[in-house]
Amino acid sequence: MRKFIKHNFRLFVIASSAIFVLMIVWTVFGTRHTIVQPIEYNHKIHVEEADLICIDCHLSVETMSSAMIPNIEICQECHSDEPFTDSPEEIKLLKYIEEEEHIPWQKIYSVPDHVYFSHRRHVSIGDLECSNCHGNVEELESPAPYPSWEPTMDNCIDCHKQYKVTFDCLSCHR
Amino acid sequence: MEIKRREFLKLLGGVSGAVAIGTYGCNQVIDVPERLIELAKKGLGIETWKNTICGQCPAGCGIKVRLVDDIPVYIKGNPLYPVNQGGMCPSGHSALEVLFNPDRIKEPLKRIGIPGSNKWEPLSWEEALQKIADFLIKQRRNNKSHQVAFLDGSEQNSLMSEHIAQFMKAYGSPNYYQYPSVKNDSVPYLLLQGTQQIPSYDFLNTKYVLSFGSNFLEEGYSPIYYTKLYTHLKELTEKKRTRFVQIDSRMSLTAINADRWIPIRPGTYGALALGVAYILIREELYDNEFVSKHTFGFEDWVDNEGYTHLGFKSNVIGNYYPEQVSKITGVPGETILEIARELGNNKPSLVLGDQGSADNTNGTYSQMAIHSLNALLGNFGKEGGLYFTDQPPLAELPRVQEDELAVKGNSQPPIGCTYNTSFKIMDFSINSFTKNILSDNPYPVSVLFLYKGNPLFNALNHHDLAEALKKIPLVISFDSFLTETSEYADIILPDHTFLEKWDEYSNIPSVGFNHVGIQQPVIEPLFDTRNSANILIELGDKIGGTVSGSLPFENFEKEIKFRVEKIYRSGEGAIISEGLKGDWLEYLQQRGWQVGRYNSFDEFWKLITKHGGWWNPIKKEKGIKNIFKTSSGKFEFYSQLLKEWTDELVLMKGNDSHQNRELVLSELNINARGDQVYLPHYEAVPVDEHMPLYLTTYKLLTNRNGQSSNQPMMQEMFGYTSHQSWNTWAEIHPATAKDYGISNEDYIWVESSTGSIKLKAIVNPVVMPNVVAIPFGLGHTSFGRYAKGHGVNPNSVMKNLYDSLNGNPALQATKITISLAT
Amino acid sequence: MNSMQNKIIAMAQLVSFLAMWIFVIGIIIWIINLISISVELQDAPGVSLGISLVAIPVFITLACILTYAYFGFKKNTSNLKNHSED
Amino acid sequence: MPKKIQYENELDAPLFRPIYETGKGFYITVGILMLIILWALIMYITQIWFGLGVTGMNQTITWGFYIINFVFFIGISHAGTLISAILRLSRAEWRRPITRMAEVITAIVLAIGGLHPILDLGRPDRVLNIFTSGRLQSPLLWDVTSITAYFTASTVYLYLPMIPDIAKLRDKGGKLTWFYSFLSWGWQGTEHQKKVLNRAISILMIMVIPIAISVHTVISYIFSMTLQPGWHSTIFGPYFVVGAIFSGIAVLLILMIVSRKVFHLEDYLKKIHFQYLSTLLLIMALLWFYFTFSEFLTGIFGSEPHEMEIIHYKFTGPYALFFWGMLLLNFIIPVIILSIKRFKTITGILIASIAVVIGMWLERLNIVVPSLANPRMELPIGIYIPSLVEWSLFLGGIAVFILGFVLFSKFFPLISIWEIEEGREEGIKEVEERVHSYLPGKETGSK
Amino acid sequence: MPKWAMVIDLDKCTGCGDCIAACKLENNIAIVSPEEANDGRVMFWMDMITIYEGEYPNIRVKRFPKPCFHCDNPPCTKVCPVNATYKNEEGLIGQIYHRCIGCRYCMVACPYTAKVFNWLEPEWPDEFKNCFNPDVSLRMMGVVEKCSFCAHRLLKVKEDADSDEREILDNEYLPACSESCPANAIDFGDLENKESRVYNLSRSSRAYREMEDLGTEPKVIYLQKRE
Repeated sequence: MRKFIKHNFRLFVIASSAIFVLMIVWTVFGTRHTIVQPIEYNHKIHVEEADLICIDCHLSVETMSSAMIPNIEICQECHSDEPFTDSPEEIKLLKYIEEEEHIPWQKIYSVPDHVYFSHRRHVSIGDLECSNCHGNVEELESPAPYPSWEPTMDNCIDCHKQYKVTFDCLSCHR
Repeated sequence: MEIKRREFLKLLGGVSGAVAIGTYGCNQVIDVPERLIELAKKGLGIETWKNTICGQCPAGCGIKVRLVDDIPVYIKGNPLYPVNQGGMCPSGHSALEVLFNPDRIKEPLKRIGIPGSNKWEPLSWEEALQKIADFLIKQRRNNKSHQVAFLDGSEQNSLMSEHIAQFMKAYGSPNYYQYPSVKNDSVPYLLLQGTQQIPSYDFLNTKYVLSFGSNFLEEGYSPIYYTKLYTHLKELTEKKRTRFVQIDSRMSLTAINADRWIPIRPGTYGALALGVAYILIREELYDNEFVSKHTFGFEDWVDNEGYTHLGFKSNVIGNYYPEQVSKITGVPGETILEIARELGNNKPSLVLGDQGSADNTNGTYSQMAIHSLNALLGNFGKEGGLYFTDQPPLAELPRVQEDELAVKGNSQPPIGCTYNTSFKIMDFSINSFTKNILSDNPYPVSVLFLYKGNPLFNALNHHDLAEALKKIPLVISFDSFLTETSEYADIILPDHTFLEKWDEYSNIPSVGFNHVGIQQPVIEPLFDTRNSANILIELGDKIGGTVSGSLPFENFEKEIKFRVEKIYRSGEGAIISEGLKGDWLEYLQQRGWQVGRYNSFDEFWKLITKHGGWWNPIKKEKGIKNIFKTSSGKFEFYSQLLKEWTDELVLMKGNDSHQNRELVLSELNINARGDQVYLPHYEAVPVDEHMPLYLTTYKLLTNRNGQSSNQPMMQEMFGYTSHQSWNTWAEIHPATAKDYGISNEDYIWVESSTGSIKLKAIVNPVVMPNVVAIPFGLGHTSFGRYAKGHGVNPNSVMKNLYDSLNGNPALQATKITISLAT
Repeated sequence: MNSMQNKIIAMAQLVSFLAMWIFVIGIIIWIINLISISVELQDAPGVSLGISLVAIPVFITLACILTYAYFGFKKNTSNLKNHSED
Repeated sequence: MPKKIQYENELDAPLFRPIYETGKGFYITVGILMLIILWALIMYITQIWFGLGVTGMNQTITWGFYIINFVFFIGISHAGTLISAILRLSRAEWRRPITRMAEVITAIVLAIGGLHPILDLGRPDRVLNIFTSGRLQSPLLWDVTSITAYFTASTVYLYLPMIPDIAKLRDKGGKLTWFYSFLSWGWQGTEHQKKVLNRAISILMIMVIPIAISVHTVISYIFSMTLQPGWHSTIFGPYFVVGAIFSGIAVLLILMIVSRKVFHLEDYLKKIHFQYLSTLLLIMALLWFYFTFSEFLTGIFGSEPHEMEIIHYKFTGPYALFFWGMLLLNFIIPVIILSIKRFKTITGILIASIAVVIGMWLERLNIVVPSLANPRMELPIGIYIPSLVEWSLFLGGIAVFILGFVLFSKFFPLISIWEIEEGREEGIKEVEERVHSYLPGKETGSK
Repeated sequence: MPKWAMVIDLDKCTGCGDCIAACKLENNIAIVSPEEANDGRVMFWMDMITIYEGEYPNIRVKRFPKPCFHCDNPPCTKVCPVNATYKNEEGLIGQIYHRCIGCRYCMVACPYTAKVFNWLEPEWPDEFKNCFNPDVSLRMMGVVEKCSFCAHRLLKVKEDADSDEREILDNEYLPACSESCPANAIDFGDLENKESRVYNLSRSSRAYREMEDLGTEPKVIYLQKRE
């Protein structure tokens, strides 16, 4: 083996470096990089225990283009001073609330600014279920690390074709 | 084109490429309030609209600001607001570039360099105000309160001006001036009919409008209001349509939209008006009944001493026969005949005069001549004539309490007028103001407040003015930007932009009804700025005593509320809202129904701030008698007021001798003698040898008074009519251009006896031959990155000429010559 | 060694030859793809078809000519070898 | 130090010399050209970095040098293949020393010209959109296809007739033997191979001609498919083709003269060749003038206002100089030189050809810019001043062309050796027979 | 399917230029540096054309605003190599900035020179970045842009109409220029809808289109000045 390396050293170096580069490329592009939320929010418990539905917190889903990610203003309507559970996450939340600072949620579903996406259009006019795009969030015990459905143009078009709705450029691009 | 080809050949090296690489985009990084960016980033996109009043120009249009997540992103006209009814002008749209302008002053500044050096250091509000207050108190204690002057360049008749007046009066100084001053503009009306009010015109019911250089679609008091009127006219059916004839030496926006354009030599409008009068009189086309009943000095008349005085009629018949007039004006005799006959035969017909005819050394007399045509046509208090709006039922500010210091101060002669005693006709002349300051006559000025405006840029005597500003020990400027003028201030107290502040606008001149607009903040102040009104209140409190007593409001908003409450109680008019258009409102009121019942003032206030204003289209019936406040109670062709005041001046010289009278008249630059002085007549404009061409300037909608020059959008749009951006140009008639060997888009030197400027020539036949028309507004030497060093300022070559009767600058009087710049 | 080199060269020739074909086929696929798009968007499919009718045959003939030459030469060389052997 | 390759005793030694003997001149030229190309590259990078703003174009005149040069280069490319194909078809014996050069020009210039539209793109990074979502309806796509077709065709057409020569070089041995043997496709010069080769070539030359014509017609379509006055005319197709061949021949002549000097090919490129070609040039000049004339005639006769505006602008506007210059260089000079025997020397021809090349470039300028400078709407008349970047890229393009030619001459004979030999061996006999076959009387010679 | 069209009444239009400003503000149109402006690279989606007719002193100045005409038979979309500009079924000519490769063929093909090109990366001071209209995306260097009839407004209007199941009302969808024209000279609406103002105006005797002889069938209709 060593002999082999000695003999065609150059080849060895090239090969190994190539492999190394490949590995880096793999790690960077190969895997979806996951998003970590400030609070390990548990959808499941809120849906099942507190039997909430999506619109209870994502208020503007049916009325506006953006669904709105709820923040302390909404949380504190239920989570007043004493915690319901002994989960450390809720403690975190209460801390945010008492310090009246906003929870720095990370958006995981987002479209570029040259695309017009309206929840109202899709949910209240198009009668889509939230799960159509967001997967069954009710089952999630921790925030989704990455979108269950990538909002890319191809995906949009596929769905639009499938539902026989317009895929005129101007109906999304602005 | 010639030049360009040479360029093309020269540019084998391709300089332009290098340039393009070197300077691209206008990029600048300055700290923005973080919260704005944050809001903008992760906002929900919640959209709200707020109504307020536009402060870009004095026109006072109601605007509707679109806010997304509480950040203004778009501005459109307020469709309910009666003045502009949803209309807008370009500069209104660029208001956001004022609000977010990178060159705004963000905190109080103290000058450290020499005046004009533009070196500053920040200052805390407390420190600044204390400093000023101390100085003011000291002044007052030493009986020098009158040495405090206040120059208000806002030219807006908003509550602010009254507020300042109140403060100054209470403090004890007669030296509060507006510049440019609306009062000056109204001098002709004062002389002829004794009222200081600008008339409104009943366009909709008139058949024929003859406008003497009145560029009401572009430079008028409220262009958009007139544009709306114009549109209404266009909507009328063919036969009812009003015919516009525009007399102007340049084809202004109004002239373009008029049915006929009659070019005229600058400064000779008065002559033409009298020429028209000649025909009207000769052909008996004038309203005999009105003239005989309600005018004074038409026929020759005999006074108490038995002297016979020259009457308007014989003056006109004697001196203004068509041939003569056409020699003066360059308007062919038959044209004069035509317009006069049209004027006389399609009554009701209106005559307007402004800008073109007013901005000259003989402005007042020209305006008098023009206005006297309205008298000949009997256009007073009748359909399709002109009328005067009533005052809105706003509460007067509480009576000023004057302690003896104030009384003493106020009794001092104001220094803003010609002569050391006030020449009552004129409100303010920046020329005399400067002279008096420089000569400490009758007393020095120790404090000068500057509110808005930019006199150093606008005035024709900017060199002297600069000197004067240097001379004054303490100059305080309330301004949101560093203008040419505020560079000379010692302390700058940054004001809010109009989108951040409270104010109240009422009755824009020449707008045909009684209205009040509420200007309110649409966004929290971006920087550490304050509303100047509140600063005055604060200063008053610091000075204490009667001064604070005269402004008994904790802030300006309260003051406005106090004023508006009276409207609520009077129950007149209505808050603007859908469906309450003029005639419907009238109908309701004739039925004696109270329009809009509000249970409480709070409700009223909520509504008026929501909708943006209040109005009352119904004119109180007042007989012709009440229109004329002259001593004769009539329309005076022969202005007894003018006589009276000139006599006073003569007496001031000593005794009423011939040479004293001569002296006074020559000081007033009046060439006429005898009774003609008091009659509308044509005063020859000053001639200037070897300066063969006339220079006329005009203001574009994109940039009135050069105050939009710091807004890139307006700079780019500045010459949208001739596709000139960021640049001033000169319009020249092809014939003239040919004489001087100038072709389109060449660069030329415009030279007067006071200086010369280089600018691009646009050759097209929309100016009359021998006239060079240059738009005013560019050529700033300060005023932020977007204004500085773009274009040229035509006023910088103008001779320091003024209409000595009303003190207005003579913008059309300078003679020039041009040459091809190589 | 020499034979080795010859092999490599022959290989290279074959590869370049195939590359040529891939190129031509690629272009044809591209054109067809564009046609399908235009049909889908109802965006003047006729025109696209017209163009393709001209373009595709040209490329194919070119490819064919090369193929013909390629194999033409080859065939002959093999004959030569046979001659030399016997 | 490899062993010296023997070629001196060859009959066509002069044709081998440039390949086996490299002088200092070669390295200097290559060096200079490389520098120019590098500079052009830098300029292009600046353009990509700052955007097309670094060019002299503006909102009214949105097409400038890049499109002009695009048309110009593609035009030149017509020289070769078309001419050689026509000559081959017409069995013109004097073609033998010319064809190779002509074809080389085509191949190289076409590559350069074909890339110009990419220089012109505002977003070259998105050029792949053409493949993912192109529209064949757009004349630009027609170009893409037709130019690729023409490029492949002409390279093949250059390559196939070269195989025997490559084989010759291979047999000479030397460092590059492997390279030559790779390219020579095992050519042994057997009868069968000859037959195959000749058949292939004859098919090619028949199909190359229509392609060549179509390419330039299509390029003219870019303009004539729009509604712009001065462009929207049916004459454009043939007009462009004529112009193309015109400029092509000029360039061919220049190169022939230059390489004749540089490589001492006087013995191969005889005066007669130049005579013939320059006569062709003269004909083209006349033809070109005729087309130009008729184009303007239609415009002026119809005198549609916008059309007239532009014609007037061309005659008197800021570009008038270039218009009249074009007429001078494209028509007057060549006609005078080429029609008067005394001037029709090699130098005379060289001058004429250079004039024509410049003139044709100006013609492209006069087609592209004035029409854009005068928008139909009453907008201010635009002015176009090319920037440093544009000039550099133009220079770069030319440099690439010359470099390509030089390098080619380094590796392959500029004159087809085997065809010359063929000429010596069979040509004369064959011609004789052919001439006989033209003449009356019974068939002689042909069995 | 509606067919959006604009009617500009030149009898009312005073040429005040407000439409230009409104348009620039609404659509976040870049403001180029003065040097660029001098090179003739100013970007107006709505431009003002001025024509001088007649002899001095009886000159008639014809001044009219010029948006993109959204032709029914557009020359620009035909030549686009990548579908970046196209005509949708409501007759709007769309310009998709992220598809555009910047070949500027459409600009060349447009007889009305209605399109403008981003010669350099558009830049603003950070302050002005606050007051962008969030409904309109910013363009990038090297793409063509043009008047869109404020199509982004249509998106919202449509949404409102759909959510309370009704047709789009007349004058509900207005571009910025038409909305804020002080002379009410610019009308906008649906040509298919027989009740719409636009439909009626377009049939008036004064109606004409720019360069009808080209057969581009503009959907911007001008009404001649009354004499």
